[in-house]
Amino acid sequence: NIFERKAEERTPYVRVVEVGEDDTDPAKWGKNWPAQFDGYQRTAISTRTRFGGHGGSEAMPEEKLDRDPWLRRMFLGYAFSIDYRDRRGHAYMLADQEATQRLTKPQSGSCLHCHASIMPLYRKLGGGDVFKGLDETSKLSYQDASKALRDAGAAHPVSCVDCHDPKTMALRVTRPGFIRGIAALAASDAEAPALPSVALWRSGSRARPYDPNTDASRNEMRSFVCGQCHVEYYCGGKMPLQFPWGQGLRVEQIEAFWDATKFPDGSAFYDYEHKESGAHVLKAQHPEFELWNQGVHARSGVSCADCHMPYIREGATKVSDHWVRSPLLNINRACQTCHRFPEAELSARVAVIQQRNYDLLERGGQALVALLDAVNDAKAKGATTEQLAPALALQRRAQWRLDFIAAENSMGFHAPQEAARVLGEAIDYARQGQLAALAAAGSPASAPAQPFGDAAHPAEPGAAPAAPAARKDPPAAPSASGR
Amino acid sequence: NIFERKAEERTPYVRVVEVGEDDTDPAKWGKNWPAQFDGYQRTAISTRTRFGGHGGSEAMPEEKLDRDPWLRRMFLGYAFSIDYRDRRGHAYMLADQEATQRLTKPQSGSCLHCHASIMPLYRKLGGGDVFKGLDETSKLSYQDASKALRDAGAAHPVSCVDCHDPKTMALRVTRPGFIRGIAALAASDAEAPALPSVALWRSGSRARPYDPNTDASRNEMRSFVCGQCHVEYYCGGKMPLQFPWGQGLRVEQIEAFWDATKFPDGSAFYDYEHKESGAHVLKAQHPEFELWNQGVHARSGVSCADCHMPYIREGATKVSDHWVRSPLLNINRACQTCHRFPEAELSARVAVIQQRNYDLLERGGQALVALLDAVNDAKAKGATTEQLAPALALQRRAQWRLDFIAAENSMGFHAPQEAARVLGEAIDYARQGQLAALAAAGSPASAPAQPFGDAAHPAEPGAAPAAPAARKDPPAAPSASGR
Amino acid sequence: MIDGIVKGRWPWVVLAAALGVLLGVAGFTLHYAEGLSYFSTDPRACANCHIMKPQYDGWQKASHHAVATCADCHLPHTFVAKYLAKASNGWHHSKGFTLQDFPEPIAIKPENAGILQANCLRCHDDMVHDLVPGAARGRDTIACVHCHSAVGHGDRAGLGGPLRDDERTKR
Ligand code: HEC
Ligand code: HEC
Ligand code: HEC
Ligand code: HEC
Ligand code: HEC
Ligand code: HEC
Ligand code: HEC
Ligand code: HEC
Ligand code: HEC
Ligand code: HEC
Ligand code: HEC
Ligand code: HEC
Ligand code: HEC
Ligand code: HEC
Ligand SMILES: [Ca+2]
Ligand SMILES: [Ca+2]
Repeated sequence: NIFERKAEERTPYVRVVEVGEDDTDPAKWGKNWPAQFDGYQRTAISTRTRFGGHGGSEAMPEEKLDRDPWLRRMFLGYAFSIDYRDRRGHAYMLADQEATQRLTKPQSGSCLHCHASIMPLYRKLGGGDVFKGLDETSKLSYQDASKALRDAGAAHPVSCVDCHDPKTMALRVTRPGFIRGIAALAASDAEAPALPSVALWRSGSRARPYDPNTDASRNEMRSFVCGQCHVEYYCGGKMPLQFPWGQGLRVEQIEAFWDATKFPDGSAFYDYEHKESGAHVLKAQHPEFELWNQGVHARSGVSCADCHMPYIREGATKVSDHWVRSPLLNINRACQTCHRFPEAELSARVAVIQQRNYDLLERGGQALVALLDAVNDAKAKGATTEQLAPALALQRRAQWRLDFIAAENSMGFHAPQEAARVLGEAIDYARQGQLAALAAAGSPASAPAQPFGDAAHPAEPGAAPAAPAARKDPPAAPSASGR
Repeated sequence: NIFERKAEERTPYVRVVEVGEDDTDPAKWGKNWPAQFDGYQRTAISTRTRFGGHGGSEAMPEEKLDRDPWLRRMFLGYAFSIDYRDRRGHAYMLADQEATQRLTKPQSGSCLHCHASIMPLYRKLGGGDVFKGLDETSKLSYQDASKALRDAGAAHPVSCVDCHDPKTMALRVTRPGFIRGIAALAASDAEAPALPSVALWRSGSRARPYDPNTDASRNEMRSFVCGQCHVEYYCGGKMPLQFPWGQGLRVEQIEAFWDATKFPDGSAFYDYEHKESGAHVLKAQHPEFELWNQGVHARSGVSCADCHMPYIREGATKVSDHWVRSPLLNINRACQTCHRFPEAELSARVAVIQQRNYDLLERGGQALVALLDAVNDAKAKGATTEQLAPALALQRRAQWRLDFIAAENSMGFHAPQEAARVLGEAIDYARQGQLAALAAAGSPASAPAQPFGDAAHPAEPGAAPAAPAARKDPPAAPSASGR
Repeated sequence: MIDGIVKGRWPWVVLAAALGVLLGVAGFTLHYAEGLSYFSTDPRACANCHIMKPQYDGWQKASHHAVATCADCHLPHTFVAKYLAKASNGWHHSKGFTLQDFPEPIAIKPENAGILQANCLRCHDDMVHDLVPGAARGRDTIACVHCHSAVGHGDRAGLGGPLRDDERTKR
């Protein structure tokens, strides 16, 4: 009856130890919540699926660069061309970061935002202000930051305290990068159909910035805790860590954000200069949160945790499976409660979606390689930088879209049609770039002054149906008139 | 009021007149089943949605060619370039066919297969054998066939008898084109995940061909009756009407079928010679049934009738809405019975899907126009037919894919990711063709001897996940190993 | 929400119930359509309304039909609240049934979703008591039906309703 329930809510768990904000060691929390800790530890078990988990040896995940050689070519001039592997379980996030050869190039301390349980260090460096703390780490080299982390106490991968309030165990986000990014998104007028609390906040006074920890619904928090890390970012040394959401979460909105970004010294933002072509290009990193937002699952309120941390029966009770992993290892729990189809049918659906996405991705890879060859060819023929400018601009767009889907880790599943649309654009820009390079090399082709799709089709899928450019007076809404 | 409603529950429908195989006049059936007849008659009401229904004047549907000028360019040399409009309700199918300017070019009697209630004529011409009857009509001109139809009795659009067995009212398919086509599909080894009865038949002795009227489930029949007409076809005068399903239902499988088809005179099959480029190209017509088969709705057993003929509650009984129309005019019945989301949310989902598809389609249109320009340019520069051969081969592939999605009437909704994949390929082939034309014009570019995507990626999404070409020893199935 | 029914909605519900009795037509309907069978928990009582038939049919095929009846899931189980909810639903049902003015497919109303959630918990508290505070009840709850919407009726059963007026008048 109600009175019991009220009581229950006050004391949900019997705790054998108290845990606090500085307890980054999951083992201590595990004394109170052994089931979740047990699952958490399992993230050290190596698993694999066709596109997910990690292949390779037990020692190190498979090298993505060997699997898809065009990736290495795309990344030439950037650390990712040295070492870029499959991800694996949360337990490895710190170790794998320390081990990557990318560290042979200077990396900033910002990396730790997503690879360690780092909040105590942020508080320390920021004198209590975690935002200041984050900005401080960006000034440190990765090595110094990681040393500072160890000096401040033991270094752990993502831990309980990063997602849970130690007092109530309620979900919360701790990462300053996410809190800044999502607030900027809310402040913009970009559509966010999958985030009801943003619409709610916008309809209010907007007196104070959107704050996920107070404004978001619990269901949204079940995705936001993941959005602290599974997102596109900049974390080089030139400025503090940034989540580029100020104009929206779609690929072209993020591109527009980066295109408008300036470095502190006033120069135009870019991630690296492509070693062969000299183009100033962007690098996309694991935009799971951004792509998920474009899919029908997100619109339906299906959260990351629903699929990656489904409830699991523990004797008489059930708990969230903290063995965060590919849902394909867990279809009965991750999918079948909502989809009443046989396990084989559900995995076949994923296989079809991922195969289509993989085929388009490879097609895009070929197109990009053709573009790079054409540029080299044009240079050999003595094309000038001005002549090559259109080709290089197109390379930047093509690569951005291609990398966005290649770096995203669901092989298109999180939003199948959107991922295919992005790849379709990538292919078009790559081929247009190839044509532009030929033009520069002195072929009869005249490079499209303004590549198609610029202003012509800003493509606002999220927005209300606007009239298709070409169609005359379309009806505002479905209507039926007597004849 | 309640008394009536209570009564309704007990009384099933009683026949006031007998109906038989030769009763093509729906009015007569309407005496027995007034509710369905009432709905059927409403298909004469003009409706419109953003992409569906028909725009234009009340008199005639909008001219698609004016809306998307690149369509006219694509069809140059074919009747479709003269007149190609939006579809509208079933009531108009015969009238619109008689009215189309396409008839100024010679058309075959095969057209009537899908535009009139024609079975009695087939029986007459075939001496009882409807297959023979169909083949006979293909030898007649459209005008003669339509005259024969009128002589044989009144001419009606699709009517009750075309989908219903007059004795039992059970669904049945009558069209020889469909019966041949689906049997050929079953006889092939192409995947058909949305058609369980085909898998069942294949597992049997295969002694007799697959017969939809005996082998298909009732649920499949709810789509097959539509598949009699909403499909890709050939119905010119050189050979009888054909549904090209002998190698499968996916766009590249149908392409392979046409590529392997020979005309009776032994020459290679094509629909028309493109007036500008001279390429021998294919024409895709309304492949609703084929695209639907690639979507998750089909896999989930959601039939055409579920969305286009949803049940209406008539007091205590329910009837299938025979006002066959866009489900967007009908979301509460067509969608909400399965999707527990507000009407506004569901139409927003469709709007997003259709907008993405429309944007990619326009992008493809631009790419095709660029290809055609490049070919003209190369010809002006005196490129030979041999030199242009690769470019024209690529035009055929690009146009086929572009037209497949342009002619399909759901603006991508029936299978959003698949439609986007097809458009992505169309764009790639169009741009590759543009490059090949430049090469022919004597540019430094060397045209890809064998365009990417040929053998490299036969793309069998429907099939069981094969290892991605590039990836080394992928696990047969998801696996988890202790560390 | 269940607290709501007990405290917050007291006056409203009583009024509704009173009206229901006063309004001849509604009172008559309630009687004729076995609305009084509200005070029984026999599922067939609910199915007395053809409008409930899809749900009744669905329930018979769904996982719970051996273990739970309509009332077990849709009516509150504290004595007072139970009969008040019956009065309120009775009012809605007979009004809706008589005037045919309800939106279709029928969708559960928030207050009834609250009752439903409470009933899931009534039987399954052990199963879910470990969930974080607010996980199962309170303002920020995640409804059990977010994942288990099929337990009561299998796949959604409702019908889309009759032709709208704007559809009928067309010719
Ligand atoms: C509807 C279910 C669903 C939702 C919701 C979902 N995912 Fe996924 N996710 C998948 C599937 C299926 C895969 C593909 C797994 C594979 O290929 O083995 C995947 C893959 C991934 C991967 C790669 C996993 C691996 O084993 O390599 C990551 C990381 C990921 N998702 C993160 C997220 C994040 C973060 C969110 C929320 C923003 C999210 N997912 C939402 C189903 C989901
Ligand atoms: C603090 C940062 C952080 C947070 C928070 C986080 N992740 Fe991760 N996640 C990572 C990193 C880093 C990796 C890669 C680890 C490696 O490869 O060494 C990873 C890996 C994964 C993988 C791949 C596992 C595998 O076996 O291949 C999945 C799936 C995943 N995360 C999902 C999630 C979900 C779902 C959430 C939220 C419930 C989440 N992550 C929260 C940083 C984070
Ligand atoms: C915004 C969060 C975030 C930041 C900042 C971040 N990472 Fe990661 N990192 C992730 C996530 C999530 C994954 C797992 C998904 C994946 O592998 O794509 C990951 C995976 C990795 C991996 C394993 C897979 C691979 O790429 O080989 C390495 C190594 C890695 N990160 C290194 C770094 C380094 C070095 C930096 C700093 C330059 C950094 N990370 C900054 C979130 C982040
Ligand atoms: C990457 C984020 C993340 C990390 C790290 C994490 N959790 Fe959770 N935890 C979740 C999510 C998401 C839920 C579901 C909460 C909800 O539904 O409101 C959850 C739920 C819980 C619950 C509530 C009961 C249940 O199982 O649903 C407990 C207790 C819990 N976690 C303990 C822990 C402990 C102990 C650790 C460290 C060993 C930990 N969590 C680490 C994300 C995380
Ligand atoms: C909490 C509920 C829930 C879970 C868990 C869930 N789904 Fe879904 N799924 C949905 C909803 C809702 C839709 C949107 C269509 C609809 O309304 O039914 C959907 C749509 C889909 C679609 C079609 C849309 C698309 O993106 O192609 C596929 C395929 C799919 N889900 C597969 C999966 C798989 C595989 C998993 C597990 C990894 C999964 N789903 C987990 C609720 C869920
Ligand atoms: C899951 C629901 C669903 C299923 C199943 C479905 N359709 Fe559709 N169909 C739609 C929607 C939504 C549209 C877009 C209507 C619009 O744009 O107004 C559409 C559009 C169409 C159109 C154009 C309608 C118009 O008003 O112009 C035709 C023709 C069509 N479908 C035929 C079919 C056929 C034949 C099948 C089965 C092989 C089928 N559909 C299966 C939902 C469905
Ligand atoms: C005998 C051939 C035939 C059959 C069978 C058939 N259709 Fe059609 N359908 C047509 C033709 C022809 C048109 C276009 C009529 C016109 O534009 O004059 C059409 C038009 C439509 C439209 C567009 C209506 C509008 O208002 O724009 C829809 C939707 C549609 N059909 C769906 C279906 C469905 C669903 C089925 C099966 C239940 C079906 N059709 C069966 C031939 C057929
Ligand atoms: C296999 C079935 C089939 C055959 C054969 C067929 N049609 Fe159609 N036709 C349809 C369907 C279905 C539609 C409605 C969908 C659409 O408009 O794309 C349609 C629409 C039309 C329309 C109205 C829309 C438009 O294209 O302007 C005309 C006119 C038409 N057909 C003429 C013809 C002629 C002439 C022939 C013979 C050369 C023919 N049809 C053969 C099925 C068929
Ligand atoms: C294009 C195909 C098509 C045409 C033409 C057609 N019907 Fe139907 N009819 C259907 C489908 C599909 C159903 C649903 C049958 C099922 O679910 O088994 C149906 C169902 C029925 C039913 C069963 C009760 C119900 O409503 O579900 C009756 C009676 C009926 N139709 C009468 C008619 C009459 C009378 C006509 C002519 C005025 C007609 N039909 C024309 C496709 C058609
Ligand atoms: C008879 C049931 C049924 C009907 C009717 C139905 N759907 Fe679905 N829908 C499904 C199923 C099943 C899925 C696959 C995902 C899942 O399992 O929930 C799905 C998936 C979807 C998806 C995601 C997959 C995709 O293709 O993008 C959308 C969007 C969708 N439906 C919209 C609609 C709309 C709009 C209508 C009405 C025009 C409709 N549905 C009618 C059952 C139905
Ligand atoms: C095991 C619990 C359970 C039982 C027993 C049960 N229901 Fe339900 N009922 C549900 C759930 C769950 C829903 C869906 C609620 C939602 O969609 O949020 C529902 C929804 C409904 C709805 C709203 C319409 C709809 O389809 O969503 C009606 C009406 C309904 N039930 C009537 C009944 C009737 C009548 C009975 C007895 C024959 C019954 N229920 C038995 C759990 C149950
Ligand atoms: C007098 C006829 C009738 C009877 C008897 C009946 N219902 Fe209903 N029911 C309706 C109507 C009409 C609606 C739609 C009312 C509305 O949406 O306003 C409805 C709606 C519902 C809903 C969902 C709508 C809501 O208000 O949340 C539930 C749940 C429900 N009924 C359960 C039951 C149960 C349980 C019983 C038996 C104890 C029952 N019904 C008996 C006619 C009836
Ligand atoms: C009258 C008591 C009762 C009510 C009310 C009830 N259940 Fe159950 N439920 C049971 C019993 C008994 C079982 C069988 C348990 C077993 O076999 O271990 C069960 C089984 C289940 C199962 C597992 C079998 C399945 O269907 O997947 C789920 C999930 C479940 N219930 C969820 C719910 C939800 C959600 C609600 C509310 C919408 C609910 N239950 C309402 C008694 C109830
Ligand atoms: C986010 C999705 C989700 C939500 C929300 C959810 N469940 Fe579950 N539930 C599951 C999954 C997944 C399982 C299967 C666990 C397993 O098989 O190990 C499950 C299992 C169960 C079972 C046991 C089933 C069995 O096999 O015996 C019951 C009972 C149950 N849930 C009831 C509830 C109740 C009551 C609520 C609301 C408080 C609820 N669930 C909310 C996903 C969910
Ligand atoms: Ca980046
Ligand atoms: Ca054709």
